Amino acid sequence: MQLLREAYLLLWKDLVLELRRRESLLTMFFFGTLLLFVFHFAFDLPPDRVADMAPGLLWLAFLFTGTLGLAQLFQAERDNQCLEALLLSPLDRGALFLAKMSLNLILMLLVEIVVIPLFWILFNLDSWNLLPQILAITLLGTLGFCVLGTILAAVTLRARARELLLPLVLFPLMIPVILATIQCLGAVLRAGELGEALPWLRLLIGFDVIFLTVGVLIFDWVIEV
Amino acid sequence: MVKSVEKTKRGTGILGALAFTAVAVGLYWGLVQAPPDALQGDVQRIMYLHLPSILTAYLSFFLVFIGSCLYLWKREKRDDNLAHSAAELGVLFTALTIVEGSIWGRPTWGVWWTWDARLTLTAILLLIYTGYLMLRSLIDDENRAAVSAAVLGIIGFLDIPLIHMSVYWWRTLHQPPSILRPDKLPWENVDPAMLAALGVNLLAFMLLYFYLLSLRLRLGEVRNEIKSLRLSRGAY
Amino acid sequence: MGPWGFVFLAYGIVWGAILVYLFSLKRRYSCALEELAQLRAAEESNEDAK
Amino acid sequence: MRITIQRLSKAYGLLWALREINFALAPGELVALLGPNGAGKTTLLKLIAGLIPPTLGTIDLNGTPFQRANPALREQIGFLAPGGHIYENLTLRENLRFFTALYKQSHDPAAIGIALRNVELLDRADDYASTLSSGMKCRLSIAKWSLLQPGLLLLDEPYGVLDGSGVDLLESFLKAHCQKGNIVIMASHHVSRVLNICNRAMILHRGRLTFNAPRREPWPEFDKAFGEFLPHGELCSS
Repeated sequence: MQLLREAYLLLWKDLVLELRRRESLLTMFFFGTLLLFVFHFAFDLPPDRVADMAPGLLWLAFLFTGTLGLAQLFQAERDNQCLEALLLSPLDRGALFLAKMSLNLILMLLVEIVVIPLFWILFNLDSWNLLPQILAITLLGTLGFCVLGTILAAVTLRARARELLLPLVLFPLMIPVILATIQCLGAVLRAGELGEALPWLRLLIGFDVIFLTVGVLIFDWVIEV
Repeated sequence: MVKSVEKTKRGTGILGALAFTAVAVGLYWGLVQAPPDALQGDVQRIMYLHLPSILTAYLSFFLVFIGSCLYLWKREKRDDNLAHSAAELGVLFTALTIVEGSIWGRPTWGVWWTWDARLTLTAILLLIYTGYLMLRSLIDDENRAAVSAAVLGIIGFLDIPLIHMSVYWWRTLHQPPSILRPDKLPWENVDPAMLAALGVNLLAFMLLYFYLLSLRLRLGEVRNEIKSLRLSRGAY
Repeated sequence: MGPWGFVFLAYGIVWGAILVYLFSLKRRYSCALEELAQLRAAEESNEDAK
Repeated sequence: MRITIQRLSKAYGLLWALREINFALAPGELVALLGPNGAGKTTLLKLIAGLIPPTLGTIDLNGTPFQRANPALREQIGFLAPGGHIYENLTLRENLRFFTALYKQSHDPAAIGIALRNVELLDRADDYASTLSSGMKCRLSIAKWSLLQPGLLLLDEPYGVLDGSGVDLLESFLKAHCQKGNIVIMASHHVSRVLNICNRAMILHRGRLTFNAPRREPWPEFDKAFGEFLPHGELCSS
């Protein structure tokens, strides 16, 4: 309980800061939208194939915007050595992990809630009734991304060239999430239901649970000064 | 202390001699003694390298995991040295596995590269542990580098089963698994001479692996010792 | 290239790479040992001076 | 609060920043930590605060070995870095509320108001911290630690940014803090100032503790030790 209270406190602080600085959310949002246009120019999607390619394209957009968010994640703590102030305090490091993870999750979800419908509009898809399921799957995938991404953002925090290093170590480890989410989304878009993609959903949930636990347990070492 | 150094040195020497004998025997068995495969012909002999090298790579990554856990727990430089050394060897053997797979694939499938589950998986492992080595080299503070790398070593290893599962499912959705099927164990319906060749080569790789590992560990130890000597002389 | 060509290519690359790695290890090791010996010698001469 | 430090050493890469520091402090001591630039003052403070791990040696707080993993001990240590450790885009009040909550103290709005009034910042309470000058930020930090009341307070050169009344504020806070049995260690270059309020002085020189004694008046030993690294005598104890 203490853990959650501390995490809530930190998250409140981060959200207030984000509302005032508007650094991450706006850039992430515009980048995500921009990517949709770039994809359109790059692939020149024929209308009948859009539905097949939608999961991959959407996830590519989310991966990039999410990485953008992760690179900014600890920025508020780097200014003025606030990370030091947090580490000095009796705060449980697991709470710091939960707070930062939730922050990136919230930012990414806000972007996704706009970008997914935008994708449907821009590429003339009419399967609007599937959006709730698609958002639910995206939520699970995004959770997996944020969980592992937050751990690795903290691991690379003190490395040189960390903005470049982060995707380098993150993306290979992310492959289960990428594959599972794309397969689930594809199944929903094709058949309107998960059907045989159910094991993928289980894998995704398993990934989320495993690394959420690992993150809370291991973050004390990760963030150590 | 000098005596124990001498002893480990002699131990490594014996291990090296054993390894190279085993490698020579393995070469003979693999290239001469074992019969060509009924389906694939002589190209199948690459398998005598392929399987042992991927197994040693997996062993490496397991050792990285063990070393990382021990380091986070006890903070002994020795454990970090183990993780670092094993990662380096693991990357080498993974890279070799990919090269062998590719060379084997060319006559078998007609292409150098295909998105076969095993090849893809090996490539991902290579990416993960190259990232591990890069992370180490990009952090200046030695303790930080060791801690960060240890965390990555643990996470990477925990992720391997998940990656394995996902890549395997992903491929089996699109095409039936190629030659190596998981439901058919490798030792069923196989010529005993081929099995023996595989066994000898596996032994040779293990011996060679531990020989290289002990050399690499000693290198790390000497480097640590140099650092501590420099420190004890210190500027002030 | 016949099947044996591929086999020898694979064996050549693998054992070549392992040998190269082995020699580079040995070289790095002997360099490190040399440095260590130099340091130790410097240490001793320092102590003698004291 | 008692603190015992034994054989504390820290190396950065191949250079020793601190070597074999030993000392013990009793409740109520206000220590002036002196030394030229690069002597290792900040390193020593950060080691005690647990912000960097020592290469060798131990720190005991109240008889318990200090481990960063122990939140109950972390709670006892404050570190005042002038200008730092403040969220620029939170208001002063929000900053204080956040940190008191972080230290699991009930954030009584009245107490926060009083703390702000004590450092003469009450009228700026709802401005963003980014609008403060560095001296005011230092005052805000003083307010923060006066609320949190750590058993051991470390300060890293607080005088540089404070004006006359700020210095008075700081000094009366530190004196009061020590009288409650807490320990204060303050690193500074303003020798005459810190010597006025401290009751013990330490001199770090090239990573070693070259002088450590309770204050006396007059103090020839100190002048001698201090003169060793300041041959020109621009600053002296009197």
